[in-house]
Amino acid sequence: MRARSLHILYFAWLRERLGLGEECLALPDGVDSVGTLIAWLRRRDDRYGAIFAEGRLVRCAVNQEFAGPDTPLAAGDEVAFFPPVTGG
Amino acid sequence: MRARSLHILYFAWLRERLGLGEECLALPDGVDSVGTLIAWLRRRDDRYGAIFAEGRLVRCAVNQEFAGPDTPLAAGDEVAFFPPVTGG
Amino acid sequence: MARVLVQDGAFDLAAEFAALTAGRCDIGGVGAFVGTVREISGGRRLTAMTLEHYPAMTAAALARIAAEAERRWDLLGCTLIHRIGRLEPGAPIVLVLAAAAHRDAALAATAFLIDWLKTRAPFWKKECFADGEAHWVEARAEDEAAAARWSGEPG
Amino acid sequence: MARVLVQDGAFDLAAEFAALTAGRCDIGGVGAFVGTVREISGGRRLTAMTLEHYPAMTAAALARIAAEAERRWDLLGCTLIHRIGRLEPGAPIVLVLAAAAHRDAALAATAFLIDWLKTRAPFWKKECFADGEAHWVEARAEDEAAAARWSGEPG
Repeated sequence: MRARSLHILYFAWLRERLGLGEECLALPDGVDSVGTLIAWLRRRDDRYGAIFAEGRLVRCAVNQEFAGPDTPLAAGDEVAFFPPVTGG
Repeated sequence: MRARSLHILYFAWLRERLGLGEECLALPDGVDSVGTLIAWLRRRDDRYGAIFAEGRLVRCAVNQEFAGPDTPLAAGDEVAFFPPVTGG
Repeated sequence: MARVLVQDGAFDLAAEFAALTAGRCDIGGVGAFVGTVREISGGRRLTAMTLEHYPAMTAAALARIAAEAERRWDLLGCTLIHRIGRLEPGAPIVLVLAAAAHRDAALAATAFLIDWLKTRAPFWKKECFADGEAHWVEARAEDEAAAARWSGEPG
Repeated sequence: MARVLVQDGAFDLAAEFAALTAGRCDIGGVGAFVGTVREISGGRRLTAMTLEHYPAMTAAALARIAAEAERRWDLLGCTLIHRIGRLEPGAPIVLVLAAAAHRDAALAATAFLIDWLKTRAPFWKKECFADGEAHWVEARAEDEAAAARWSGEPG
């Protein structure tokens, strides 16, 4: 069920490198913040390891607000990962 | 002859108080600068005395360039007197 | 009060100016900025730029940026329009308008809005070059510095 | 390179923007400012404003102001249009456009152009009030201070 999952979105080069624009994920054990989610994703698969290895270039939003590693996560949240913005 | 005269223009409240937008004047003896012209005009007529008594509020251009009291004058010049500009 | 739009198509500068000022006699000045696609980037010829965004977040992010401008200056209205999708060289990308009783507020708010938009709104540009290569534009330190100018209070 | 106009009628913002940018792919940003007539001045209701100028001097003065902006910033074009005659509340008075490869130059030049225009171009405003009184607007110390900001070099 979506409400018990994280909805994760990827934009720009993250989306292209993963070959994935979004995914739903049952909240893994031990994941309670953006930082712990990133650590979990890096262990999950080399492709995630690759994009988050360039961690300083990845920004995050939780429920459409800019977030940091300490921002808490709960089931039902929408988490987005993207490069620093370049609009305008 | 115009070429031997000063052509003097007045704008905004100077024009209205003098009741005069422009005039031609044979270059008077002793007038060789904006400052000496103003002194001559003030002696000429009370109306000029009144507008130039508020001298700090009067600006000048000679041949369409902003000028000061020391700017030299010669026959044929166009001299304009006006308040500080308020366009834009 | 702000008008915020994200759209594929071109914006109509005159219509936006008219919408911002229609029927108002309290505006003394309107500042504006239009960003356009440059053909040469990093010495190479661009064929197009593609703009991606985060739809669920974009309008709210732009509205927050506009609200912050309205908090800092006495604005009588502002407009933020950002295009997405494929844009060719010369095409307008972004429009900022800010109206105020006095020009200093209108012009400062215009600069603030584009500076914050460039660093706080979820848009990403991909450049496609004539040689077939394509890459995602990297954020510029100059843009961060420009946005950081506004970290103090209004003025 | 600058387009400088003094006219009675309204200007066409979209047409001026198009004329400035037509066929160009080197422009990254265009800054703009439009000044408009406010209805309330000094707490009183204006019926109209009349703008007088010094015809033989105006175009040259505007061209000099534009040339100074072009000397200070890498501009790819600029436009200065000032209206004269009788203008009612809400009417646009003045248009400034400045195009550059980068937005900092475009926005700085826009602010510079309107600041210098307000203190160095031979225009005078007369306000006519609803109570029948009329007076010439006095120059504002704030405008002198704004223009004095630019007494240094570009930046």
